[in-house]
Amino acid sequence: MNGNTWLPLLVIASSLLPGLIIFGLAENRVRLRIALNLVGAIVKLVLVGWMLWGTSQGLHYEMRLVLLPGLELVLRAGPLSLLFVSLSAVLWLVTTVYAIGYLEGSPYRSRFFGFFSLCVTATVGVALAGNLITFLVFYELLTLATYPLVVHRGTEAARRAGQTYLIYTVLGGALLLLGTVWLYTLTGTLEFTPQGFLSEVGEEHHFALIIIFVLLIAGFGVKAALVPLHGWLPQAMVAPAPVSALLHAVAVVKAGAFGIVRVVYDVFGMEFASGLGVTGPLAWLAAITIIYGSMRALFQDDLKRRLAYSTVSQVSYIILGVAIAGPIAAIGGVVHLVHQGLMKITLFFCAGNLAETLGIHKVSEMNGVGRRMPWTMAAFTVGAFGMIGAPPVAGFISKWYLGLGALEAGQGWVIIVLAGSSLLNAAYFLPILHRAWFREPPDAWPEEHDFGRKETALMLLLPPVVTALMALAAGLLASAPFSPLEWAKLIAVREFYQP
Amino acid sequence: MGAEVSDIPWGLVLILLPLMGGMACFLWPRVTTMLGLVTVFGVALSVAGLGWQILENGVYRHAVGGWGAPLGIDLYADGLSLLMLTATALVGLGVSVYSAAYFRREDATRFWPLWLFLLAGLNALFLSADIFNLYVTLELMGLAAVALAALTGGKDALGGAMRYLLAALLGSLAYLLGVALLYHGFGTVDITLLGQRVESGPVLWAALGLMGAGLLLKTAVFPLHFWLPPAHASAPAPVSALLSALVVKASFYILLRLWLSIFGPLVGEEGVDTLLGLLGATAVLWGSVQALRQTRLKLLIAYSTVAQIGYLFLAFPLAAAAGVTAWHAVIYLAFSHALAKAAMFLVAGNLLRFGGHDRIADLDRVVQRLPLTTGAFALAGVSIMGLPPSGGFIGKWLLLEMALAQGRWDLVVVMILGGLLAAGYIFKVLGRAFTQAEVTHKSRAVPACMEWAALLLAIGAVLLGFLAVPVLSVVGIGDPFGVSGVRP
Amino acid sequence: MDRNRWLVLPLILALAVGLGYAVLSLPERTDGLQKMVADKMEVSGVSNPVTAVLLNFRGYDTLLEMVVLLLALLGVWSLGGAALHREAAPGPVLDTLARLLVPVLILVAAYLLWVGAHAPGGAFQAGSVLGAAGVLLLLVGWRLRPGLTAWPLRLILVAGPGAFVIMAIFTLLIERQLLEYPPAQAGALILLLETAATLSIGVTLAALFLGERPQDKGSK
Amino acid sequence: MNVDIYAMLLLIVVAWPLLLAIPALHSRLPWPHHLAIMPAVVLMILPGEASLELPWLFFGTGFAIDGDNQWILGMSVAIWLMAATIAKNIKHDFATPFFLLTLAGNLGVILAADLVGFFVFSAFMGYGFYGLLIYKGDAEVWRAGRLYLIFLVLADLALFEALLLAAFTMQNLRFEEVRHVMAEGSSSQFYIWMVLIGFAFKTGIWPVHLWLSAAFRSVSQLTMLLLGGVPVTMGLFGVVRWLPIGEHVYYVLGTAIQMLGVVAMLYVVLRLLMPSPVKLLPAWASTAVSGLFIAALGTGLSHPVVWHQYEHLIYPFIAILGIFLAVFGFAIGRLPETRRSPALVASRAEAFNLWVERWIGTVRSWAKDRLLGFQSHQRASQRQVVKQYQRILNWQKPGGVGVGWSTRISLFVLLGLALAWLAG
Amino acid sequence: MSAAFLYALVGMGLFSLGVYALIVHAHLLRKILAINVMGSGIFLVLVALARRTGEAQPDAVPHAMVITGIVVAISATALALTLMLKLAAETGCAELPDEKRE
Repeated sequence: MNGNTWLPLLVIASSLLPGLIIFGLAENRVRLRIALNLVGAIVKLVLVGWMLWGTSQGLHYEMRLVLLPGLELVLRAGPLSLLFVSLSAVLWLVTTVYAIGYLEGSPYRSRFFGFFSLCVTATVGVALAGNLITFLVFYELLTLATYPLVVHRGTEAARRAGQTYLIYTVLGGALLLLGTVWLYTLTGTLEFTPQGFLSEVGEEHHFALIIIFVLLIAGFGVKAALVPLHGWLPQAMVAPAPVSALLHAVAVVKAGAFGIVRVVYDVFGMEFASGLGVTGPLAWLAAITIIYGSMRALFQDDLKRRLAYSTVSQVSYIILGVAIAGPIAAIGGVVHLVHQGLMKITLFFCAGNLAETLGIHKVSEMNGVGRRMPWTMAAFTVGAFGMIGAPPVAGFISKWYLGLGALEAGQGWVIIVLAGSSLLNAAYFLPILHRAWFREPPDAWPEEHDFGRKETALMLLLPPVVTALMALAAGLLASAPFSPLEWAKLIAVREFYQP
Repeated sequence: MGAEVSDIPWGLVLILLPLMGGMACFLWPRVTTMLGLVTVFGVALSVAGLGWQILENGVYRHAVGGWGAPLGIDLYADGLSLLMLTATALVGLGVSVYSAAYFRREDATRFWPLWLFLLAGLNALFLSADIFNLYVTLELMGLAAVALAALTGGKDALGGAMRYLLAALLGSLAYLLGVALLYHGFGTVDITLLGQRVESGPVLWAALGLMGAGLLLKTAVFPLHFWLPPAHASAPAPVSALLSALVVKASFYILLRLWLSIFGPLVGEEGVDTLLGLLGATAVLWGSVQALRQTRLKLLIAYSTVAQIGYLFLAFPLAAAAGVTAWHAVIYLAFSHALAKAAMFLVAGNLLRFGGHDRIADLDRVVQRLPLTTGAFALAGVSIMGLPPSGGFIGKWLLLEMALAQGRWDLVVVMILGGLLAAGYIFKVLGRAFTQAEVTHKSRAVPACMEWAALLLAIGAVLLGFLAVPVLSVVGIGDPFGVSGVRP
Repeated sequence: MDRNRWLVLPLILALAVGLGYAVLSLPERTDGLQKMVADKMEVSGVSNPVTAVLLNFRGYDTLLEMVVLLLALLGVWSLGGAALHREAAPGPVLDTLARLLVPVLILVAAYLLWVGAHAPGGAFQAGSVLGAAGVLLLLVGWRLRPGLTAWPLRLILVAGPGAFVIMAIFTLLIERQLLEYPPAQAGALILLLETAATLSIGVTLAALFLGERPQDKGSK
Repeated sequence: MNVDIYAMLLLIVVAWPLLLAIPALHSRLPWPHHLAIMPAVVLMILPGEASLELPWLFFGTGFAIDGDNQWILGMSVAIWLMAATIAKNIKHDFATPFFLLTLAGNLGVILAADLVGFFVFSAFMGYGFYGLLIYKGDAEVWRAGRLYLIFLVLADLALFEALLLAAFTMQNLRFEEVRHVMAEGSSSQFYIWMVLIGFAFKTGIWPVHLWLSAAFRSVSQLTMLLLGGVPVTMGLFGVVRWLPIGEHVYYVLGTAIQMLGVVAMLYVVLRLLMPSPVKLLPAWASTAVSGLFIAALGTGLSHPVVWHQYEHLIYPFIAILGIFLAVFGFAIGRLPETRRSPALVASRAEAFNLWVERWIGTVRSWAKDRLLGFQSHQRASQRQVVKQYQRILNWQKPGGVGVGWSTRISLFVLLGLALAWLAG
Repeated sequence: MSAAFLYALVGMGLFSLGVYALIVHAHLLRKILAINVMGSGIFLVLVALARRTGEAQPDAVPHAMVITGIVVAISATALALTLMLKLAAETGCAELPDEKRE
């Protein structure tokens, strides 16, 4: 049954239009800008909710626009799309609130929020893309929309980081384009199909398909920060905290990981990809990234850089889950898409709060900060435990399914990787927690701002607490209906068991 | 009334109107801007009228003087011509609106007649079906362009214009000698008739050598691009826009027409088209690298033109097997490049006016104050880089698709590299937009219409990405690529 | 430079040889369009085939060509002229010569214009002679009266291409075909066009020689 | 209805202290520590068995109370009541949440009906206990805490592996079934090892008892009390619950474990022969007891029949052991400060810790050197390449100046010739 | 070989000579002259080959073309000369900037 054709487009427009209007706003129209942002975010949430409900009722939302004969822009709301769309919509709202609080009184806010909205638009577009070309379109838009956010501060370091970011992503985009076009010349279609659309391709092209796979993965791997394509991510930390949060939790990094999920499931198809023998190396690559990222995180004193390397490591959980080639691992990978988002955004919010309230940027400055900002650090603690994979936070659920999936697929080595990563995660998160809660606070913080009786501004405090609660809920209530886990199961069923 | 509107010979209006406008501007310099604007709007309307006629009745042909080829001259417009005319009209409109604010009184009286004659030359060129007549239009266009390029005066502009003039004359003389050979060899100068009569032989080869080299020189293909950057960089901004967007495309159009109707079907296997492809590939790489190395914005944009022209030639080696699609790609690239590049030069003009210089390293003080202008540059850049969903993307997608389907990895690599380098030089400029720096010097206000003209052109270049299906179906009217679409 | 010369020479020789080869490969005997021109001479309105081709069969080229000439002048003027002419007083010989020659030249031009209809000659030849007269006048220091430099001069300069364009529109309205003269009036119309063209060409050439734009009354 | 309320009580027992752990709540209540234990006390007092299924929690889990864990619950309630009384007297408000967290974890572990629940609440308990362990921090305590944390993480990892293995083998992770199914499973040996290692780390069984002895050396009365009563007993409890004892004969494995237990006890005896500080006595006691316990387990594994004879005694044994260790620890903790400094042991433990730290530091600096050195080398070579490239490019200067006009026209002619030649 | 071809060959020679001169001479006036020589060569080719009709009347169309060509050449030359003069006035040297280096 077909639902409203325009709904996917409306979901995209709900952030695009406010963004475009905001670009035109004068710097001092603060109220209007906030209103636009929030209305956009709430409308998007409502629309996504509508779409979720409709899809669960069996409605089918799809929109098509012909680009070239045989080449269409397609927006479609499937289970996988909805998972990512919901994540983006929810986190956008939260991040918007946070960003409003964070950027109060700083210059160039119109520009910031404009690109911010564009960034979300692109992410939602990536999520809803119904074929590879649409994905590519929004993926590139994402590159362009994020760049101004990375360099927003305008310092020399920001400019350099922006440059690095661009070099990586533009290169990745080029590889992606190449792979896409090549694929198109072989198949004549790019439509995402459960279990892939390549089974018709003849034997003689299999080598080409392997190269295409490598190209596509490399293209997406840049944003997903797969080693050795991760170099831009830690540098991009010069951006303001809401950007880092969005960059790492939802938009950029996830778009890359999501792309890999799409490639493996809906382009190649799990079965076909395993037949080609490409998932094994992918799993290894993901494993290396997981360990490497954690190792590097261990040695960072800068809090945000530590978190960034942690992202490098964690995002590859998703890829690992996808590459293990089994339904249960797939659940783990896909659900981690959401879980990691919730947990990492919490961590970045908290890092932003520390920087904004107390001027703390380094781990070594965090002594006793838990007593000064208990709520922030409580949220941080939840996030950190989630990253370690300790119950009951959401990360535990992901790790559980990944491990189980690895056992099921007969790839025991993955367990060792997971264990090693958890260990390393503990090694770089627990000392932070220890410092924050048990060390004596210093006499003076590096740069303290006064917020009266509260530990920090409410707009800054609420978002991390909310996301931390969500991360907790996603773990505790994993088996409740509409939980991320349940969606992930649905997706895995569609990929593995439907005829 | 409707019938009468459809009876108006819009194609002829397209030529006569700007001629009259130009002369009127010459006669009444006091109202020159208004006359110019009215004329350009009229031309745009006429293109719409012609387009409507072509859509309704198919190919447009007009035998001047009623004689008909080969004795007389035929005007001819198919989908290809229509597209080029549309590009001319759109860019012309944008540039005209911009120029109305850009030029002050004295300069305006010099600019407008020259520009209207240039417009007449362009329209006549795209409508012509006669190689000698094409020569005349080529000269009309060339002289107007040189005069426009020299408009700012000063050492750089004059030197650039001089170089441009010599190159243009050399090119058109070579072309004319080719025309002479073809006429004496086959007894006609009408393209269609020539296409039927020509046969392979020394005359054809020599003609191809002469006309090809001449037109390549005028199109500024590597290594014959040397005249372009100085001329385009030192001209006033709207003029640079016109030169880069339209004038260069006009000679390419002639080359394409000749190739499609006369030379393409007859030349030997994989010789000339390989050479052209090679030149194109080198141009893409060389132009992009040079653009990346420039320290001044206008030179950067000019070298980018060199690179983008290279893309147009990548289609030649692909066309033999891919046929119409290759030409579709080329046309699309040319169209979107026209819009995007015009926008870029207008942006450069805005920045120059605002900051008084176009040194890229010092642009940060300027760029932030002109968000619309910066936006225009970014959007145009999207198309130049070939990022989706712009017009440039469609063109590059088609080219890439064909190159991959034919296993032409060399071309694939060139295209990808070209795109990357393009991103490099675009962001070299855009990266300055976010550096925070104080405005330390006096700046001149930029009128809103100058900013919007640039922005609208850039938006047009991006929107083209969504219009591929209708545009390409229009291009196909009259089957312009039919003759040598597929080598027999 | 010298070194280059020897490198270039073989290249040019190759070019010349190639071009020569191409010329020699042309057919020994061909009619071109001559037969067709001859066939249509009666309806062309003139009896000189070159004039017929120029102003009737390929009149459109000529229209554009007049524009090119005007454009060149515009270009020269927009450059602001080089003003390198020295305003020295001409010697008495030149002065006298000019006084004698100019009327003769004008007469010759008129003749050439008239004879162009049936024998070699025509607007361009006449215009060139007229231009020569203008150059001569300029050399002896004659200048237009300031009152004439603005509108009247421009009008004459535009007369040639303007006449063509008006004729084009006129024929378009009458015959629905660009520059298709009604056969009966063709001769007269062509003569009219040629007269305007001659005038324009002559003045334009002289103006090109002068280089700079004559000072208008109004502007400085 | 009644049964339902009783079952709901199970949930409340666990959830109530968790809820109270929020500072904003417990800081406003009088006697928060005691209040938190109240539901558990009620559960103790009310007789009967009950179970509660919670399908939405994690992957579906549940709580249950039966004869087995009632013993343990009783012991824990007693210990925690004692601890609460102590805690009330010491004013360390930020220790309270940790107290409550640990309490909730402990109760959850006891009541959990399956492996997942056990694992989750043991994590609560473990990390919460870290806070209790070091809240009165000096450098020595922190070192102990760090060791504890490392062992805790390792333990959780091992248990997680075991858990995965169990989940992979069977659908339902209830204890009664785990025992049967895991015994049948092909990877039961691995599972048993993982469980043993996990709980050994958690409990501080020899030879991984380091954190325990370090912890006992230096902490407060409250911690001394809980150290005996909570981690050790819960570890032993867990081993019994998780291991498939008494189902199969694991002769080699069982014997090895037996030996391990014996060696542990011998080790304690040896240590006690040396001059040992009084403060460490509870640590040696618990090591010895756990050694004994391990030996018993080994016996159970190798001789299931013997196990079945004593099985019913195991929970009361743990309960009594817990009470004993708690009281012992508490008593020792009350001894005067002067009798606490065990010079010999302290120096040894310190030396070991220093050694560990130095080793980690060395690896770290080595890695840093290698990585950074490699990077800077790479950058230098990149610069070289760029320079060369620039040199190549310099044959044409920007702006088109550099190559003469003549060259270009020559190129033009050449191109024309090439076109003509190629066409021919 | 008829006279027509002889003249045409001369025309081609002139064209080549013009190209040569364009290459080797730096002075702009010479370059402009070279262009004119090239143009004359082309006109010669056009007119000469028009003689191949074998009748009294040569082909009229190339003649007309030549007239058009001449007018265009005049226009271009005029513009070029003015440009050259302006450039010379501006730089003091009637050569292209890059040419002076050689």
